[in-house]
Amino acid sequence: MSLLSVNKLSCVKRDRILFEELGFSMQAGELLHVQGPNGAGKTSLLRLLVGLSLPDSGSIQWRGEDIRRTPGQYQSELCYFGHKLGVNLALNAIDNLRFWCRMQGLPTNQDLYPLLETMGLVGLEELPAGQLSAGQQRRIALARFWLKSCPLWVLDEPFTALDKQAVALLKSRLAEHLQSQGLIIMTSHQSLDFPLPVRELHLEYRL
Amino acid sequence: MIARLTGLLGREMALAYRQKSELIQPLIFFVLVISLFPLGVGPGPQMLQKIAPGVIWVAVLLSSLLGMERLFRDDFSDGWLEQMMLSGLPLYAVVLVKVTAHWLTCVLPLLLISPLLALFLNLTPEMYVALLCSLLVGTPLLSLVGATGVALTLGLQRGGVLLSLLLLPLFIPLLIFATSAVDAASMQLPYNGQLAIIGALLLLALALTPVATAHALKISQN
Amino acid sequence: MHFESWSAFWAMGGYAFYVWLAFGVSGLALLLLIVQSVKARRSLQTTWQAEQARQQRIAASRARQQQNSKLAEEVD
Amino acid sequence: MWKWLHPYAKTERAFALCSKLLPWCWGGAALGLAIGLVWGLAFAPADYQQGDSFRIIYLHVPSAILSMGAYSGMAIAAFIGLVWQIRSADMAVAAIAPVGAVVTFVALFTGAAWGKPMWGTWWVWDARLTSELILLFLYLGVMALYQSFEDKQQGAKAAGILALVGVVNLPIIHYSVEWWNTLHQGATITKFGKPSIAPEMLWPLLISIVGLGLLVAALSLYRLQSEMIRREMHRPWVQAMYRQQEGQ
Repeated sequence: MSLLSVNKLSCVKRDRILFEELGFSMQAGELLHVQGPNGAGKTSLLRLLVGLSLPDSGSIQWRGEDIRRTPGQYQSELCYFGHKLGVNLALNAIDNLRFWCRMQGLPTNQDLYPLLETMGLVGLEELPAGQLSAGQQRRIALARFWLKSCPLWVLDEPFTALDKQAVALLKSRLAEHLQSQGLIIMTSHQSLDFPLPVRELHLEYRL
Repeated sequence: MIARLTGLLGREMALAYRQKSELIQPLIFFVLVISLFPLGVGPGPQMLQKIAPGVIWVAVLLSSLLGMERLFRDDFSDGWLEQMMLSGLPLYAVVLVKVTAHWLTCVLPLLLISPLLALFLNLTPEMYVALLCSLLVGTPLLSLVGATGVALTLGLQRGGVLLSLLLLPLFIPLLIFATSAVDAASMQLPYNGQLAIIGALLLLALALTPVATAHALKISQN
Repeated sequence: MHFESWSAFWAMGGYAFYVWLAFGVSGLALLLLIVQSVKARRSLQTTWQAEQARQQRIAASRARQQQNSKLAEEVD
Repeated sequence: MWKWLHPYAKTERAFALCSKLLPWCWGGAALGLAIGLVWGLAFAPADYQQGDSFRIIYLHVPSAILSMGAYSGMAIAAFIGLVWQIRSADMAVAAIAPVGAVVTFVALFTGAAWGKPMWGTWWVWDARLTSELILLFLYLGVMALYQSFEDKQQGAKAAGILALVGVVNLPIIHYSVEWWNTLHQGATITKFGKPSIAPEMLWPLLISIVGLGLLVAALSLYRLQSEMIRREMHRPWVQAMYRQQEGQ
């Protein structure tokens, strides 16, 4: 049985139809790579999928149940990385992650320094995030995928502003997640040269 | 769930501590506005005492509007709001936590410097007690209704002036009852009636505005 | 008719200024609202026409692009 | 409720319904206002205290009633839009607000013009005028909020929530202002006397209320239609309608 299924989804933004009657379903261990030109509705699709915005018609089902019925349950099983990072610029990396963990109900007594070291943020743990570079801020936000273990990952353009090292790190993490029967939906303008099977979904720019 | 919500509250407090100067500005504005009135209408103690309740409450309304945008603006622009909405916590509870934090960090200081105003505007002790009571019951109402206004103007680039336009008419009943409570105290009359009405309004707002705010936040994400 | 003559009617028992001011301004306000509504509806049609022209431009540009790529293929 | 509303959830159907209702509303409005106002201005007897200045009542009371009525209509539309997610209901909020604002302005202006001969001043902080003024602010808030949004769909939803918050607040504002007014009674000079109104005076008043009500309905429906066209300009039904109009 498919974990996530999308039926006849359509999205209208400012009277422009982004996509109509979109449908697909995903099983555990699959990666869906959403592609398309700028303005085709990739971000809108991801925001619909996590339940941040509501579709004009159609439904999204997680484990056979409409996500609007039990949003809390669904959202506790997903981790979202969007255009806006959710990293407060006045707080430092440690605080940003610790408060996120507390909000998610994850254990907060774990030591975050080793994780930040793997993220390449050694020595920058206690600087306000506003003083870090764009790529470093994104690394703070991406560290969430090491903290929360949940089946569905949704990532919107995770590779932008990251250096090669960070891209490789993230890719290996994504591969790890797929192997442990996780589910990934992501957008990226880069092609994913991935050792694992990747499903692709193309969105056209419609007028 | 309680632990998760107190975690959120802790974050707000930590943020407020980091951004102390931003919190102090509305406070200075408040004292400034109050001290303009004696300069404008003359320093006669009788006159000041007569206008004091209205002046203080109008100043409270205006200065609370200044800090109101802090409620959700940063969270909206840096994406924390999205993360909160996807945390699985009920959104109205999150809103309540945010409002509580806002009241503690932005409004409580106003209450703390109110003795100063009692001196400035020549309030009698009875009037001061009444003022303090009305502020205690009335300002949470301000924060609750204000949160709805802020959430409604979130998607807009410049919501500042619009926010005051939306909110000030809604604050009129509060202004009327609160000032009349202080007025009554100045005439040595009982003022529990006014306070009870403000309390009832507070309860109504407590029941309704978190839901409205949560809904407005959802719209801002569309 | 309550009034004895037209002039008495216009005089409104001495309150002419207030009565006719109230009615005049109110009528004007409602009339302006009607005019504004009708104008807005008219301007929608022009917007629609502009939109049609835009769609045609897009279609034309698409056709040109396709033709160009075909030509390029033929050259190859 | 849902079963009855459902067919009109489609904007196209709602548009057709508006088209059907509109001629009746315009006609009724013209007829009602003409009869009511002419009767009130020329044929009704003068008030024994206020003389002929009381004839302003034939505009003031209808507009005051309808300013509240339009606000409730707007709030009901907002509620329907919120609960049942019907697009046309959201649009109705944006369509009614300017109409309501103008009617509120009329109520305020006629109140002031009536107040001058009665109280000797244009503006008195009388309970009714004050609540009308606050009502105008509420309308302006809804309009300003809607105007500020680039995305009109989002704007209409936000305006709807504001309208609902306002409608909960409206009775509170009304009673608080009335209470405040009695508290500061010394400041105001007189209130409108409320003698039992004679039937010859009442009938034209009722007719003008109906007439103005129909005018408000007609204007709201007309603006609602414009709103529907604006928001669904790319939908086939608008295309077909305009093509047909151009073909003629």
